[in-house]
Amino acid sequence: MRELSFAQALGEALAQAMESDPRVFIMGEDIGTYGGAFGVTGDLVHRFGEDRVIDTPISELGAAGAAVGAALAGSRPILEFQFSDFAGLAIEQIVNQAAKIRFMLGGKTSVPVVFRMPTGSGTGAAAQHSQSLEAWYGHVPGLKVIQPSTPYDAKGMLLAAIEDPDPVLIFEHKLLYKMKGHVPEEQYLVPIGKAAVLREGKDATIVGSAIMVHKALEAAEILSAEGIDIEVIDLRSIRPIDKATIITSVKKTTRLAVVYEGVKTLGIGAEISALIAESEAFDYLDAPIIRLGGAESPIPYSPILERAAVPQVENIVEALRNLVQSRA
Amino acid sequence: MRELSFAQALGEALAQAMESDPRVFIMGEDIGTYGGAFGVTGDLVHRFGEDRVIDTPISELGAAGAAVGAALAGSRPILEFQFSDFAGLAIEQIVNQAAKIRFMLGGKTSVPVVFRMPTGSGTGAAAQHSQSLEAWYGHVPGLKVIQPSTPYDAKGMLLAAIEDPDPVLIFEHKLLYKMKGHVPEEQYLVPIGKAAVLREGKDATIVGSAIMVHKALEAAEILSAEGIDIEVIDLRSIRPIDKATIITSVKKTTRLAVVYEGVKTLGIGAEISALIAESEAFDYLDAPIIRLGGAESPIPYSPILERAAVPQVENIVEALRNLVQSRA
Amino acid sequence: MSSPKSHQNNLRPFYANHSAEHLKKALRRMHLVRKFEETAEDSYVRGLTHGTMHLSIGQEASAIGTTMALRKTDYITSTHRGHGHCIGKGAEVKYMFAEFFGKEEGYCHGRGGSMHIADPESGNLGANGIVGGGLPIAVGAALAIKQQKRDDVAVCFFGDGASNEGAFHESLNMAAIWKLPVIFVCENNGYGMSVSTDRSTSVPNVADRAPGYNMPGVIVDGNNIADVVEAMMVATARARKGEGPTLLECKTYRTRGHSRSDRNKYRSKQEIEEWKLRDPIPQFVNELIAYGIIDAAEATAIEQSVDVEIKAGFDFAVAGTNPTPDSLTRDVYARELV
Amino acid sequence: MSSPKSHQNNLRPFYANHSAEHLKKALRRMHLVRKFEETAEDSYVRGLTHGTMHLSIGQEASAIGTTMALRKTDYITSTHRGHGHCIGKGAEVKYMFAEFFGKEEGYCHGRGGSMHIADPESGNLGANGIVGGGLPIAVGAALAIKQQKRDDVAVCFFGDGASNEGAFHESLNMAAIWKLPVIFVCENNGYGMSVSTDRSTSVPNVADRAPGYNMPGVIVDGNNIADVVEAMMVATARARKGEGPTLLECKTYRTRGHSRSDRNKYRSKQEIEEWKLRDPIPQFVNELIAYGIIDAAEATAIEQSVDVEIKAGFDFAVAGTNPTPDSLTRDVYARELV
Ligand SMILES: Cc1ncc(C[n+]2csc(CCOP(=O)(O)OP(=O)(O)O)c2C)c(N)n1
Ligand SMILES: Cc1ncc(C[n+]2csc(CCOP(=O)(O)OP(=O)(O)O)c2C)c(N)n1
Ligand SMILES: [Mg+2]
Ligand SMILES: [Mg+2]
Repeated sequence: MRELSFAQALGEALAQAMESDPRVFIMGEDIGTYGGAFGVTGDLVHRFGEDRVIDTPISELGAAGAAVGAALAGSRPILEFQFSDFAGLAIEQIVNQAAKIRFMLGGKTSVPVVFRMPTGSGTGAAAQHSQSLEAWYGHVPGLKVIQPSTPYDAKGMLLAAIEDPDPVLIFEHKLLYKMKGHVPEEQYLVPIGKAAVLREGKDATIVGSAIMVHKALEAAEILSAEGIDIEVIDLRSIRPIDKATIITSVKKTTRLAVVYEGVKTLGIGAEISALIAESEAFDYLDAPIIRLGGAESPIPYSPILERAAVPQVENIVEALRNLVQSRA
Repeated sequence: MRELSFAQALGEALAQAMESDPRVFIMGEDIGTYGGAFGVTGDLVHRFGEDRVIDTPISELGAAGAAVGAALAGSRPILEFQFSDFAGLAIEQIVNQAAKIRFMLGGKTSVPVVFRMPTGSGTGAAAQHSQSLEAWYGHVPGLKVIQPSTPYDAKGMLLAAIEDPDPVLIFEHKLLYKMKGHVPEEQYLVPIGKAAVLREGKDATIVGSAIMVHKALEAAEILSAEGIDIEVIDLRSIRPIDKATIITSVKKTTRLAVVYEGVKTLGIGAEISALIAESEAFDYLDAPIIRLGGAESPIPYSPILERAAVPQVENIVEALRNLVQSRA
Repeated sequence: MSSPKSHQNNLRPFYANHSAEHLKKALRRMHLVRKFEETAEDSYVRGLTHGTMHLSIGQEASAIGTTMALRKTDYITSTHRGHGHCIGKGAEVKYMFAEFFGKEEGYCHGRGGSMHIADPESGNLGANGIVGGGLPIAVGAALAIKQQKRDDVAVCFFGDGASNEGAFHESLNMAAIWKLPVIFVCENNGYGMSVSTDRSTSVPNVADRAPGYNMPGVIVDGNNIADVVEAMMVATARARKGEGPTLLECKTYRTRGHSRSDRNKYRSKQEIEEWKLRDPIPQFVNELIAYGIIDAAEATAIEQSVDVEIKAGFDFAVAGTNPTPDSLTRDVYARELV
Repeated sequence: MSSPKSHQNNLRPFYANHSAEHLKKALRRMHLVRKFEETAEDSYVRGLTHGTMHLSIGQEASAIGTTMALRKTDYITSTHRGHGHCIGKGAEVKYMFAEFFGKEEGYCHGRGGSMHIADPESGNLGANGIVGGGLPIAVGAALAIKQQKRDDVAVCFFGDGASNEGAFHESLNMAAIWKLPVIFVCENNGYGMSVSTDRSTSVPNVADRAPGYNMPGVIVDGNNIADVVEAMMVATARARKGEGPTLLECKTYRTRGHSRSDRNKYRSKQEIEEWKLRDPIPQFVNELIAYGIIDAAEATAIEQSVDVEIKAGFDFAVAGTNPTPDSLTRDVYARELV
């Protein structure tokens, strides 16, 4: 079984997409000779040349607009933001242009652009380099927003994003880049909009995404030793959200916890909780829906504080223990 | 009883703040001679001069950064975005700078800046001039986010925002600017972070904000004719959210509907629903928590479609009727 | 102007390089823009339409002159004041009116409205409600043109006010370092809404910023279509040859307010009147007559044929179909996933 | 340089206008910056700290020369490469080390770390993790200075790469039209991370863009502190007199990688070695000795006193207090509302 790191899986998706489709090209800051801040683009500039692997000036708004324009003119651009935090400078083009152009033109064009968004804390890079703002983009009709948690999904979801006719943002958690896992050599698509049940259980459901999926699985292992049987769902897609999979699970387990790194308030957990609270699964709930989200603060530099700012395995274990023990 | 329009109330707050505090000044596009796109700043430039009523170039990012810098240097800037949609160009300064500088500096400074955000649909201005993105900013620790629904609150909340030591975003729904109501002449503060129960009821609670508060009140009137008794809460503050007031109400009415104009998915209704679903009020709920939010599409130009894109009184009436009739 | 008849042999390039048909078509389009907007304005005033609208009345030479030099496969990115660009690139007024009236027959099926009317088929990548929004989009279109080894160009319209947006800076820099086939057309009408360029802009001319991007900066009388077209001929030739972008500044003026809510408090009646005397349409008509390309009768005939087209377009729009609420989310995604 | 001794009477302004004490303090601060960063780098390599770090080794003349011309009440906005600016504006290394080690004793109580170390007391409005983020903030600080009728200035540090951000354009334009007391100091070290200025920037010098904002654009040898200070003397005088902003470009070089993860694939060893020969610190030492302001012994003494301060600062930091998790949200709001 061939193993690749999450970063290598993304790089392979980019290479294969460029090989099989001449319209595809990538742009971003330091993605050429440097190989990308996180090494995703590696040596692609040597394989595909500077016309298809473009180092942009430090001009996020301009680069995003250029990607939108290239997509409108028949190319298939993939723009890497060095950190998703910097996409804020380009959000006008992502949200007011890419997401709306098709609609404003009555469906006569589409904007097949992919924005790559390195995300999350845990690297000691502090408040302006550690945010998880996927919830923002999930709030915007016209966009598709995905978040892989394994090397296998990283490749398949990025290829699906490149193949998709609409603008797609792929959130890549920085702590996952080095994670290794099985990745098939050939091209394959992991469909956008489908969650995955990674662990079956009957006592409670955890919905998580990106790095939190792995923490949830760890927590589930620990809890199973206590005889608590947790079902773990990898959300994978934030827009659209796979409502059906979550509802089915909650109807079975009757308890739900959502675990995410973004700030708790108005984060993705809010939407998942609300989806259940307004769904037919509501009647099956035997306990309040709990959310473990990021702290209500910017991400701090101090490792001690940084760790305290996002949910950790022990927090999940404790919260789920209480949730399951709470009265039926 | 003195009546002012919502826009006049805001203008009076600006004038009084500038009169009583020499540090206060306002900046924005066309707020001088033109008097502001929605007439809020009116003749202030003639009363306070061009040094305190500053027409900026069309440079949203620069203007927002200038406001942040002026606040750090001891002034009290108020920046008007002509439409809150354009704040996307400045979100880097609002979210990465204004919201985080105090934290990143260990609490040694603060950034007392106010961003005025004309918001919402209903004016036929289409997708790029009609958004309601308050949920985005509500997701950001370090910011305070408020949304008045009456001329009285508009003045009191803007004065509270100007007096507050932290960055505050005030979302002003464009359809409210012409609305008239009682506004005292003197300066007064409406505290940030407190919701208001505008109508007491026992059968169900509606939490709404801005224009939706008025639609909710209308719906409540119609429903009361049918013997359905609705409690209506004006959210007023999106960050922080007044959890206590909402929980108390839901424990009493056992049913909750959230009505908001922003896109339903990941909008403010998601957070309010999740707050209740994880709170002690959960056990009191006799029905699913319902959300009436904006459609999953950009705001269209056609008046017919534009009307269909946001909750209307009849939608609220019907939804609440079903909610109350749903099994106890 | 000394009687042109006298030197037919050394006619200026605009007249030397365009057939009478072509020149008449240009005049006709200027009338189309003018009358489209006058009619739109009138229906707004009569309460037949809602929303707002930005009229380019007085700026027609710039819109039609720049687009006259283009092919169908060339792209434009337009602005909130884009009716002229749209017609110049080949759109039909009937579908524009339909859009303006929010009908399914409109170019955007009623989703876009006045500020977003555009015909993608004709190479118009869209009007824009965001000042400066089209600048980097044009750069990207030019990047795609280059990657696809085409010799087309992308023309990017923007205003004097837009030149103070960061997007202007980032876009011109990228176009310059990558030698892209973009023509940045600044329609400088002296004001960004209510703020005059001397209050908002650190240099007297937007073109003065071109050296900062190592590209030619050209200033023309934007009310003189011949000047506009000749400058565009040079700029497009340069771009098609792969020699890079040009910044072309058309000095012009909008004789109407910025938008419907404008009370013109920031400028004098006199200034407006002076500019009305420099109306680009009569200027062009007189020149065409002076050059013997049309006579007064033909001038009238052209104008009348436009009146007919406008009337027909208006009627077409009024009779159009309203979108149904259930079609609201129809055009959000090219591939619906739920 | 021809022996300075010979013309003591027509000394260049830098030497003529600064006392020996002042000059020695400048040298001492250059050592402080260098040794602070070398020590920080070392502790990072030894795994004593986490995160990343951007070293300005090789750029000390620019950081110290620019800040030497400032008062305590003047402001600076700094960058991700800001240790030199921070020290130049008067910060103490012990609190900088403490921040670097994430301790409560640090300038930011451990919240900011290497990329955000700043001492607001000394007029440093903050380092910045966002390239170009400090540009408009400096403009705003200058606007406040003007409103408050002070004759202070705001110095805005940014890199060559940052000059391609829209924020650069918007900031210089605003500073120019409002004649604000800002000095835009571009520390041009030839690269924005891995991309050289000739690949990213449409003009050879960032200062070439100054005319587009109608302000003076000055280029100096950023490794020669005398050149830097003299240019700053002119720029600050101009600003304090209310004559407006200046764009000052200091040509320099970072001899270390961009950050910890840099493998220097984009530049040659030789280029790095050549620049090391132009190290600003020995240059300055030699000049001070040549001018007879210090002798070799004193030069060594200064360096040693810095070693002592660094060692003490390091020890202070290591012995510092770690923040407790419950203090996480302590510094988010000046007025907590829930
Ligand atoms: C980013 C952004 N800021 C502000 C506005 C509001 N606005 C619309 S047009 C306009 C003036 C634009 O001036 P200019 O670029 O000169 O174009 P003109 O209107 O003169 O044709 C303004 C401020 C907007 N639509 N988008
Ligand atoms: C808005 C933004 N874009 C990109 C980055 C990543 N980044 C950090 S420093 C840097 C290079 C900056 O180059 P320059 O302005 O020349 O400063 P230097 O590092 O050379 O001192 C980049 C791309 C960032 N921090 N912020
Ligand atoms: Mg203009
Ligand atoms: Mg640099």
